[in-house]
Amino acid sequence: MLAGAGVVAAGLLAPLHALAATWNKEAFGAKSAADALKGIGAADSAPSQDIVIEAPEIAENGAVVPIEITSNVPGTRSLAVVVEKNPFPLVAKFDFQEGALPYVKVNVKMGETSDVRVVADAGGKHYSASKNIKITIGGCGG
Amino acid sequence: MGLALGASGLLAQKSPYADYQRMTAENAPVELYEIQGEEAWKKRAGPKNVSLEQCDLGQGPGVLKGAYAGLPRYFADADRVMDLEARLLHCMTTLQGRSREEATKRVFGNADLASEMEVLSAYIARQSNGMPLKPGTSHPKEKAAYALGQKLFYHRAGPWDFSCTSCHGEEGKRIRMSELPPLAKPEYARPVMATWPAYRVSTSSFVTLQWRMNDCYRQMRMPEPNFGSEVPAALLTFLTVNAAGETYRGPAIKR
Amino acid sequence: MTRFGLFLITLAVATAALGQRQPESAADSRRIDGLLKRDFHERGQAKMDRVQTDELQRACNRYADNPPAALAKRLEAAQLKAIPFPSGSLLGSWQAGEKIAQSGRGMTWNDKPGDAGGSCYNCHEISPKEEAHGTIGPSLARFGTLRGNSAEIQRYVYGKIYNSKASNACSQMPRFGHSGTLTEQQIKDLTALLLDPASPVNQ
Amino acid sequence: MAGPMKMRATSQGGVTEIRVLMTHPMETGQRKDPEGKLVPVHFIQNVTVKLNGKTVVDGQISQAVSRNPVFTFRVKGGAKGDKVEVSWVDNHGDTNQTEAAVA
Repeated sequence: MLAGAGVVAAGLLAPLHALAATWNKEAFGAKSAADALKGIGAADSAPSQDIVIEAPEIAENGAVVPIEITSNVPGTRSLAVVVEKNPFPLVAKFDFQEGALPYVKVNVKMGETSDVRVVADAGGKHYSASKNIKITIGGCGG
Repeated sequence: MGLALGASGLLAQKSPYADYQRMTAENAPVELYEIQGEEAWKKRAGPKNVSLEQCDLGQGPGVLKGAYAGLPRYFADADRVMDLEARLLHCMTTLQGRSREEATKRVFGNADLASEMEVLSAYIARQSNGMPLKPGTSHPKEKAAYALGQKLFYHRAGPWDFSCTSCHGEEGKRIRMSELPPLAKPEYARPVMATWPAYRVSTSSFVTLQWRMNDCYRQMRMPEPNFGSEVPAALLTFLTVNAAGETYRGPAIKR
Repeated sequence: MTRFGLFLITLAVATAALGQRQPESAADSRRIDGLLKRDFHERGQAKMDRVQTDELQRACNRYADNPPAALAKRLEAAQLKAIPFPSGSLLGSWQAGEKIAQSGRGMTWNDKPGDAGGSCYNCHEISPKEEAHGTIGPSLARFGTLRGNSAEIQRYVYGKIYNSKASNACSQMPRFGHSGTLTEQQIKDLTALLLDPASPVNQ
Repeated sequence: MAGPMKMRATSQGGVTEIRVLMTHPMETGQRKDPEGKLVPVHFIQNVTVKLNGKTVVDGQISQAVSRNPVFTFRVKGGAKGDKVEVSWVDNHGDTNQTEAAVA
């Protein structure tokens, strides 16, 4: 009815996307968490308490799972989000620069109960933390 | 559907999903529907080619502030109690001259495309955020609507002998993993009625109270209620008056 | 004291009574049946005859789900008499029963006639493997282990699923056979799910 | 085809919080339409956030981000009136972008 209307675009902006990092096809196509992390050069990472994952312990539906990530590891330049049990575990990777804080809040999809792992890259070394989120199927199927 | 700390300070039973609902509500794309709703409110339509901006939702023609929090209520021009969507339909047929058939052709949308009623509900409900629910209770027809809604809530019919209380009847009881609140009790009705209409996470679509009445009767294995008719308006009067006084904090999220 | 504050107080006082169930008189029943006829329309297999209440529903509405004992007995007996018990074993396949118990489909306007499950897990704990079960009905865990699977208990379970109102006039459990939702074979499969020693319910 | 996109940037205590909502189906390629046909994979791949013309967040995302994505980012600095621009590109090459002044 109204899709397509109201594109909130102001003026003709330089094509921003031309400057973006190329989409890491290999890492996002990986079917295991290990391969996905290898694909972003984070094959091994040290566990760290300084990565805070704010997320519900149990979600009423796996289509929308809110996750808030803060890295207190000094010098964090990027954060990657991996849902171990998803068909394609790598969910997102954010590079931060020019004053951006290593923080992101986003809703992710989870196929089933799984660990959610966050990997931070600080000065070329990788640190990670993870949190288990239980997915239940609500509703009566009627 | 979890229970949140009602505005009345009553610490309702904390559902295991309370954190999920709080975080999801803070992070739901509801404003995308409000933007489309503002456009729909201002868009000329129908044979009379006028917008809905002169529609009187109970606070005066075109007044949006607090209008949703004051519904359902009695409207003299239609001589009946109306909830938001029934009232919008009234304005579409009177102000815009649209046929009831055209205006109700697609009242429930989907994830790809919300319906006009859904985006209007999102935009209008936002204008009552933070205000106490204050549905009409003084007019005789408002009292009658409440009483009828109450009887309908307990009325068992259909092939499975269900009433609303078959699922919304007992505290602490679950259907599968969902704890459906006993909505006849004010402390349970408050957090529910304060958060409709809403973005439904399981279908990534925006849903309204007419849809909720429609889908409940579908799951009661009953025939389909006429959109905006008196039976759903009576039920919505019953539920909203039970929740009266609660601070409206929608549009929010539902499972 | 603002007018709205006053409104809240009168409301708070009234909330104790607010929302409480009131019996539905015969006049109410007639009026509501009429309103539902006026404000509903058929859709798919959900035809308009469904809004018309039957004698049992009217009694449960009239007496807020606990009719006087004599009336309850009469209603239960009438429902029991109408159950067509098949002869011989009432145990079907528990594997098929598990699927039927899991399915919440059936009888809605977007279901195809004949495509129905029992919605059992919506209200009951049944097999220990299923965590996402409801708690509105009693737990049926280890039902066969506790009660065996004699012809008599098979008949009780079959009858309960076919028409729960034959043993409890205003039970919240639908009359799955009486309403035409489940077939004789489906009810036998569910009976097996509860009583067959090999069923996960009885491990 | 892009539906609405909304962004709000607010600065407080020297940190600018950028909240952006995007209309996008984020199709995984696993979902069936009402007729039972698989809906082809279709999702945003790059999200770019700029403050005063400089890229501050360069995001690569996948179909595992929920439909109608909502992101919140935080940037040190950024004062009232500064310009924030957010844009996305999806795997079909469609794009959308919006900009706003820091409130």
